[in-house]
Amino acid sequence: MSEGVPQNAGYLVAAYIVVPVILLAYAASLYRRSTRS
Amino acid sequence: MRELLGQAWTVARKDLVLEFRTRTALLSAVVFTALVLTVFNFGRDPTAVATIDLAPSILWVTFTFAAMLALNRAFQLELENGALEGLLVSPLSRHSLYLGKLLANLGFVGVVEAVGLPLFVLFFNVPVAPVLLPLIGVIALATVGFVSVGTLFSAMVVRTRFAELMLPVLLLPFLLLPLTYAVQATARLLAGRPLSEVSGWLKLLAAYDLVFVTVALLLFPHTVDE
Amino acid sequence: MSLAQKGRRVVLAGLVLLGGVYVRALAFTPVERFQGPAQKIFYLHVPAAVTTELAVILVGLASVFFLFLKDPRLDRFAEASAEVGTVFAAIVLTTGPIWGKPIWGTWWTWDARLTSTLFLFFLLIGYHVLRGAVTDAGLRARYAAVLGICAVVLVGFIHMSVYLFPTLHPQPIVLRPAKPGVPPEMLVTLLLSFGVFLVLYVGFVMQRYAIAQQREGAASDV
Amino acid sequence: MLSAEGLRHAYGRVVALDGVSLTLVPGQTLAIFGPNGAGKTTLLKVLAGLIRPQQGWARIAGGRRAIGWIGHESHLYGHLSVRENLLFWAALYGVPTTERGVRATAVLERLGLSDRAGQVVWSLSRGLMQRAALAKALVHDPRVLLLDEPFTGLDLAAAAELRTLLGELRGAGRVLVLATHNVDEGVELATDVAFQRHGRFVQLAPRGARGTADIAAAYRRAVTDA
Repeated sequence: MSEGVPQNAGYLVAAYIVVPVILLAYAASLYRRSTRS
Repeated sequence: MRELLGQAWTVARKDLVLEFRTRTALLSAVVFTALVLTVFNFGRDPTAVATIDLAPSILWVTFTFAAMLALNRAFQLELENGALEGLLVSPLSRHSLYLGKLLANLGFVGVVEAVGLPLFVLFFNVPVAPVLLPLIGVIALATVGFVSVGTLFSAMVVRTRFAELMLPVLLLPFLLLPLTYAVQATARLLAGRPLSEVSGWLKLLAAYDLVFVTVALLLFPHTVDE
Repeated sequence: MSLAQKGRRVVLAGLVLLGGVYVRALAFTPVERFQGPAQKIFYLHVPAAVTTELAVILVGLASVFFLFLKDPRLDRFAEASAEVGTVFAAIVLTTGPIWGKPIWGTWWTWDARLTSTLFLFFLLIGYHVLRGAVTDAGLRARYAAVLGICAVVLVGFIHMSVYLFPTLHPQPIVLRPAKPGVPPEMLVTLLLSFGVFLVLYVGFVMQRYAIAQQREGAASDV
Repeated sequence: MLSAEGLRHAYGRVVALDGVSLTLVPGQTLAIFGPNGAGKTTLLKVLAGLIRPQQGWARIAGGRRAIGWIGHESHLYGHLSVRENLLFWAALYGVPTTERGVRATAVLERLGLSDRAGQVVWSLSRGLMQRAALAKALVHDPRVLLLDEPFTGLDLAAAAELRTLLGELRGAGRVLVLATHNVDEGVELATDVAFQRHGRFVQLAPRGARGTADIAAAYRRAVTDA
C-alpha cells in the first residue's frame, strides 16, 4: 500500500463480522418463533 | 368552527375546575418541579461550570419532566365512572375533545412553569428580567410542542398496561426536538445575544407546533373511536 | 410452500449474495486513500441505514392506509416492517461507531445522521413496547398506526430541519463517501450491497408477517 | 326515528353483528335479550355511532344529540357537584346556555335529587348515584334512549324505581332500546321483543299480548335451538 493510507483493517474486520452475526441471530430468532407453537 | 372551539372550551374548563378543586396533581407537579431544580443544584459542581452555561439545560430538563408528569394524568380523570364513554356518545366532536384536552394540559403545565420559572431565577440567580418577554415566548412555543403530542399519546397510554412508564418511553423522542430548540434559544437569550439570533429557533419551534398540533388533531379520533 | 418457508429461502439467498458483496468489497473495490480499509464499512453501513429509513417510511404508509381501510394485513405488515427496521437500525448503530473510531477518532459523535438513526431506533423500540402493552387486537393496531405515523412525521421533520436550517444544526464533519466523485467501482459495490439488504428486508418481513398471521390465528381460535 | 340495515361487524373471527336490521318509530320500546357475548353492546354502540359497522348502516333522527345513553357507568365526575355535572353534559349536548339551568333543575326535581344538587358526586350513596346517572342521561331531553344492561348491580327497589321511570319516559314520542341478558328485567316495558344470538336476531316481533313467562319460554327455545 502507498504511504499515507491509514492501517485500520481491524475495524473493517470487526464490522464485517458484526453484521452477519446480527443478521444470523435475527434469522434464528424468526425461525424459533415460527416453529414454536 | 365556533362550535368546535366552544365545545373544546367546555371540556377544558371542566378539566381545569376539576384540577384546581382536587389540587393534588397540581401541587405534586409544582413540588416536583421545585425538587428537580434543587436536585440540579446539588448535581453540579459550581466551581467547575458557570451557572449561566448550565442554566438553559436545567430549566428545560425540569420543564420536560414536569410536562411529562402532567400529561400522564390528562386522560386519567376521564376514566372515572367511564366518563370517556359518555364524552364519546355525546355530540362532542373528537377534534373538540382533543383541543379541549390540549387547552387543559396547556393550562396545567403553564401553571407549573409559572411557579417553576421564578424558582429557577431564585435558585440559580439568573438574570432573566431583561429578556423576560422573549423567554416567555420560547416557553409558550415549546410547551405547545410538548403538549400537542403528549395529549395524543396520553389518550392512548391510559388504556395500556404500565401507563406511567409507557408515556415517557413513547413521548421523550418527540420532546427532544423542541427541547433542543428551546435550550438553544434560551441560551442565546440569557447570554444577551440579539433577538435576530434567536428567531431561527423560534421559527423551528413554531413549525414543530404547527406540524404536530395538526397531525395530532387528525390522528386523535382514531385513538378513541373503533 | 408457506410464507415463512419462502421468506427463509429469500433470506438464505440474501445471505449468500451478501457473501458475494463481501468478496467484491474486499477484493475488487479499491481502498480509499485517506480513510484506509475502514472506509469499506460503508458498504454495509449506508445500505443498512437506507433500508432502515425505507422500513420506517413503509411502516408510516401502511399505518396511514390502515387507519382508512382497517385491513389487518396492513397492520401485520407494519409490525413486521418495524421489527426488521429495528434490526437494521441496530446494524447502523454498531457499524457507525466502528467506522467512527478510526476515522473521527471517537466512537460516538452527535452527527446529524447518526443521531437521526438513534431517534429511529428509540421510536421503533417505543413502537414495539406499545404493541406489547395493549391486549385488545383492534386497539393495538390503531394505537400502533397512530404512533407509526407520528414517528414518520418526526423523522421527516428532523430531515427537513437539517436541510432547511443548515446553519443552525451542527454539520457533520464527515467526508461524505457517497457523494458524486466517488469512483464507479465503489458506487457499484454500494448499490449491489443495497440490493442485497433489500432482499434481506423482504425475506425477513415475509417471515415476520407469517408469525403475526400465525399468532392471530392462535388467538382467535381460542 | 331509528333505523338500521344489514349491520355486520366482527372482531377478528368473532362475529358480533351478522346482518341485523331494525326500524323503530316513536312510542316503540324494543327489548333485546341475549346471552353475554351475543353482540348486544356492539349493536347499541353502532346505533350510538361509537362503532362504525363494517357493513350496513344505522341512523338516528337528530344524530348523537338525540341519544340518551344509560349503561353500567354513570359518566359523572366525582369532584363536581351533581348540578355541575348536569350543566357540563347539557353544554356538551348543545342545550342553549339560558336553558341549561332550567333543564338541570327540572330533571333533578323529577328524580328527587333537588336537595342533593350541590353535593359532590363521590359522596353520594349508590342509589343516589344511579339516579344522578339517569339525570345525566336525561338532561338534554333525548328522543332515543339506549340502555345497556341498566339493571345490573341494582337492588330490587332501585330496579323497580328505574322501571317506573322508564315506563313514564317511553310514551311522549320517545324510542327506547333496552339490551339485557335477563328476560325478567324490563320485559313489561317492551312493545317489541328481539332475541339475539351470535350477532343475529333470531326473532324480532311485536310483543303482542304475550306475558313474561311466555316470552321467557320463547327466548329459551330460540336461543337453544338456533
